[in-house]
Amino acid sequence: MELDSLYQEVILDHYKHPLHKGLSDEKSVQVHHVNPSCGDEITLNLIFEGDVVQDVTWDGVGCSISQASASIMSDLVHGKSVEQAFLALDAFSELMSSKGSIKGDDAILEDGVALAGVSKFPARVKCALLGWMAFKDAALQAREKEQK
Amino acid sequence: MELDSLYQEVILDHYKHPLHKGLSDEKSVQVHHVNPSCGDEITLNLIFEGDVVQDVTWDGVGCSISQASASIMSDLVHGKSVEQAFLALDAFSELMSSKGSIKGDDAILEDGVALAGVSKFPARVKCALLGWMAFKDAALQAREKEQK
Amino acid sequence: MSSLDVAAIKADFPIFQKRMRNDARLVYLDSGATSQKPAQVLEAERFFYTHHNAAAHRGSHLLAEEASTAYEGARATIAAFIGADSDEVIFTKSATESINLIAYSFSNTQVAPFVLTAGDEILVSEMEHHANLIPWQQLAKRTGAVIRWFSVTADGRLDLSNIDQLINERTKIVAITHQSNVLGTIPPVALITSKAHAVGAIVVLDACQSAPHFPMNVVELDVDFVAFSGHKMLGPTGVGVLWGRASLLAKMEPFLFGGSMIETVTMEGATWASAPRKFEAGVPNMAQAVGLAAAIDYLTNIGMSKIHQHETELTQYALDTLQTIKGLNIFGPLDTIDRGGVISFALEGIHPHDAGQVLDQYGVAVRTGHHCAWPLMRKYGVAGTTRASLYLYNDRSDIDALAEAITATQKYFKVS
Amino acid sequence: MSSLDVAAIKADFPIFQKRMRNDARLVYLDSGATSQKPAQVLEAERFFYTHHNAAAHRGSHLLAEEASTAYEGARATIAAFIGADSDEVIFTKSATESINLIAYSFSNTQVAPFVLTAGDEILVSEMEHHANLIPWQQLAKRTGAVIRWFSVTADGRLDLSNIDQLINERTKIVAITHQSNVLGTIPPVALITSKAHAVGAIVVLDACQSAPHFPMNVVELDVDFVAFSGHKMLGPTGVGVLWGRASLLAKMEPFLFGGSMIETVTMEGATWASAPRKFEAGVPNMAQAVGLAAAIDYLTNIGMSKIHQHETELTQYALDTLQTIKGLNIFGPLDTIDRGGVISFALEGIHPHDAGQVLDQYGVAVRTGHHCAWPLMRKYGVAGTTRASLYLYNDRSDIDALAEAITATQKYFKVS
Ligand SMILES: Cc1ncc(COP(=O)(O)O)c(C=O)c1O
Ligand SMILES: Cc1ncc(COP(=O)(O)O)c(C=O)c1O
Repeated sequence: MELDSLYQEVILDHYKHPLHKGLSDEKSVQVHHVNPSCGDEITLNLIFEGDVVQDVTWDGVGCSISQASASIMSDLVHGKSVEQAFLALDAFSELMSSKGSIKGDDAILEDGVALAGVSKFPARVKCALLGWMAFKDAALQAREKEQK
Repeated sequence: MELDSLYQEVILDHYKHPLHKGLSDEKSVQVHHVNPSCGDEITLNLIFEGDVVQDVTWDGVGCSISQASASIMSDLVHGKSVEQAFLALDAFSELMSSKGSIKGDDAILEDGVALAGVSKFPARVKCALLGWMAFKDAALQAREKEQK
Repeated sequence: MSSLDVAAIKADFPIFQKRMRNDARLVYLDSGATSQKPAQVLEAERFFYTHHNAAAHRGSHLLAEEASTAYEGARATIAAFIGADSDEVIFTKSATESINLIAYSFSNTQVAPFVLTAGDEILVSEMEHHANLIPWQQLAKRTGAVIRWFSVTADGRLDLSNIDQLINERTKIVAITHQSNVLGTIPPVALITSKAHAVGAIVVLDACQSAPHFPMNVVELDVDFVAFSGHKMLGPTGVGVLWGRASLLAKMEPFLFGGSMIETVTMEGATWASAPRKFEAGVPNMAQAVGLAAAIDYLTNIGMSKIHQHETELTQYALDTLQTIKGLNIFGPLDTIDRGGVISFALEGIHPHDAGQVLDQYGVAVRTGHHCAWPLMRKYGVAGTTRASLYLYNDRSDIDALAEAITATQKYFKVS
Repeated sequence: MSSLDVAAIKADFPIFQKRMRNDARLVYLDSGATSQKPAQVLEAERFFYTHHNAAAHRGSHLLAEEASTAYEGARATIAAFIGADSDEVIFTKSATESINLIAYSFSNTQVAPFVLTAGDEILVSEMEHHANLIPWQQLAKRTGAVIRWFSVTADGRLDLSNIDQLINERTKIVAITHQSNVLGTIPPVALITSKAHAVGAIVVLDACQSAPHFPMNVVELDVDFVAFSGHKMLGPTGVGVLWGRASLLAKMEPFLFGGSMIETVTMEGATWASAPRKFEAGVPNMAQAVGLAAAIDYLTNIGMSKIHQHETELTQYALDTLQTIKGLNIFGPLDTIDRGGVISFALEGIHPHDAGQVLDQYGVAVRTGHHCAWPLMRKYGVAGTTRASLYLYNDRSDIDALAEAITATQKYFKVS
């Protein structure tokens, strides 16, 4: 079934056992993002040290795609420099807008390539991007803070 | 040509030689009406004595139908009681909404029956009614004034 | 046994010939969002364009005359459908515009009952669609008025326990839905209206989910304004209706300004035509009005009472069927008393968005999410629901298909 | 020789098969009011309804996905047509709504450059359509701002002699037509815009009569807002466009409130989605947007430059032809420099309404009256004009038919 390309086993695993879910007490920045068309929400805590993502934790409600994607993202950026994290973010955005034409580089995206199938379901792309956009927002805010 | 039912000789005569056109100095009531869709305008002076239309004069710009109709109306109501004038007005309104199905009673409407053809051209009905509606408005205002 | 010949009706709707994913047939259970269109409506629009297209009320030529006649004829059809006078029927682009029109006209008009001052109250309910909530929040913001609301009970009814506090001498507007687009609940409009009128408040009825589904008469309803959308009642997109009581429309200032709504214009100012014209600035959505009239003809040919009866029977069947599914919980009334054919539910362990996605694989089209009624979602503590909404072209086979697909969804996500 | 194959074009428009009064062919010279529609546009609308109809952005099922793709695809088509980004293109119901949207957003927005205070100036011209005049009068009324205007010269051009007084540091908005719908005049938009921007004013361009007729690029124009209607450019009724500079749209508060324009909603308040979504409340006019995109595809397939060239040649021919008629006086420029295919004229001794009526007997459809530009009529001291307006489906035979019918009209009323 076409559906299996969307709901890969990896995704359902992350959905049932999300990584880094549950907000840390400390944070450099906290952001709250919603998906206005379906009501899904995510709160994300980012801890920065120098230029390195020390920790990302999150909480929220959402569908399997948005939850799994947030889980994968938070694990992926953990311990990376902002530059590296943004490279992954760009790769993931490209994958999501590919309409199924590319597979994604698993050296960069790791479990994230399991979400490749989402790009064939335009209405779900926003679900997959929710956590990533929250991270992006948080990272930009954190950087701005530091420069002040 | 279908058109001849609209532009009867009588109408073109009234258009070229309108009756009671040119405003009287005195008046019981003056009203100004416009046809917002084409910009035609009429100003109408009414002189009432008791319950009788002593004089109706008018001025304005408009197409042959509106000018002829105002001319016919002003001549028709002249010297009539309000009751009689309103009877004619009702008969004329009925004629205008008849879509060509009736001819109009020339005992009541006199030259007004020449406008029967207008009712087949819905966009022109408003032209034919402009003067009559101005008269109606003026008569109602005059009556109200008297009752005060 | 249904009172409608659904097979014959379905044959009028070309979209049902389309094959969905996996070659499934279309099981369309999303009429609450928008309805499908019969060929008769598409043909009426096309005929307008190919035979009468011109700017209504703006020319003396034959096409302009015919366009005007078609457009005003559409108005008369809609007026008859709701028991109104033609001059009380205003064409808008949508119910959303209709409601915004009233809210802005309140700001623009300086005579009673349109003047709101600080401390005045606008009463809505917790089950309103955003379209019947945010325009009032904004009006409140502009005027200093306060938004108050009826709560919703656990079983999806309006909580009327504090109605006499909620409707008081400060209440100026009561804006209420005629049927919830999430729960199917039909609030007690007559009761609310009589109490509102007793304190001099204006009653605005959001009839988006009622006008398509059961007979409606504005005189019997006795409310002051009614708003609904064409696209939810077999009509084209891009057309809505606002009905208003003539005496109020006469006092109300316009909302949109431009051509065709004026009496006279100078560089410094303008005066207005009378209703409904003064509320319809610009070249109107003529083809859509004509299409909506064709939709209404289609509905009245079948009969609104029969449609209502059909939907009530089908709703009961759906409620019964869905309740046999383990792990499925229905939001809202479980009977068909004061309730229409909109059924929201949750599947334990499955997010609505995921449920909708799997249902789609079986050709079952439902809506998932907050349904533009976010406060109601918060009330129930959920991010969204899955919603099946019924119309005249649905029958038991559609409900059965829904139930089967739900079971398959539960299997897919291994929650059963 | 025309650069367009008008016969082939005409064959695309089903309405030209219709017979008019007295079995005359349709000589349609009223495209300035609304254009006719090619079969391609009607088919695109129909295809949307029969294959993709669902509420865009509101469901996870296949039809909703397809409806969203179709609707957003239409936005991209329109954006490309005017050289804009998709996110800067807002679908409205009409140019009238587009302009009102800006005017109301000025009232709703509390940050510069949207704040108007008493004594601020809004500059328009004496040749504006009511749609680009009355919304500004009303905004002025709400804020205490003052309306000022460019006069029109006897030969139908903007009087620029006092431009440096008119555009001054109090000027906050300059709202100007891209082409007069009465005279055909094209004002010097580049000059006006550069002077307006020099004082920090916002420039709103009414492109109703330009977007359908010549190539347009919002980056080159350098204005801040552009409004136009679909129905005047081969598209359906009930759809208009507002283009706005992204940086301004980002700051602007919404106009209509309801579903799909929100970010979050509680009973007490709401926050907004980003542009263009925040300006499109409610289920959108999807089929009309799709139809408009098909119209634009049709126009660009032919080529806007070729259309413009064709119309310019035809306008010259019409000006030449009409000037040979005794007792006919043209309002506006007599050459085709900075002038489009809209020709207003008076016939001595014949009221425009009567002229239009007789022309109609010959199948010649023109518009008569004030053309929603009443102040301009006052300027010329007339109650109205007779107006012929051209488009890509017109050719010399239409002009000849007009001229013959005019002569017949003069005979009928015995003025020649
Ligand atoms: C110059 C101009 N501006 C604005 C409008 C208003 O357009 P619409 O009526 O489609 O909103 C028109 C057409 O009527 C026009 O010609
Ligand atoms: C109850 C209710 N009110 C208002 C609306 C708004 O209607 P539209 O989006 O057609 O303007 C809807 C539908 O979306 C609705 O269901």
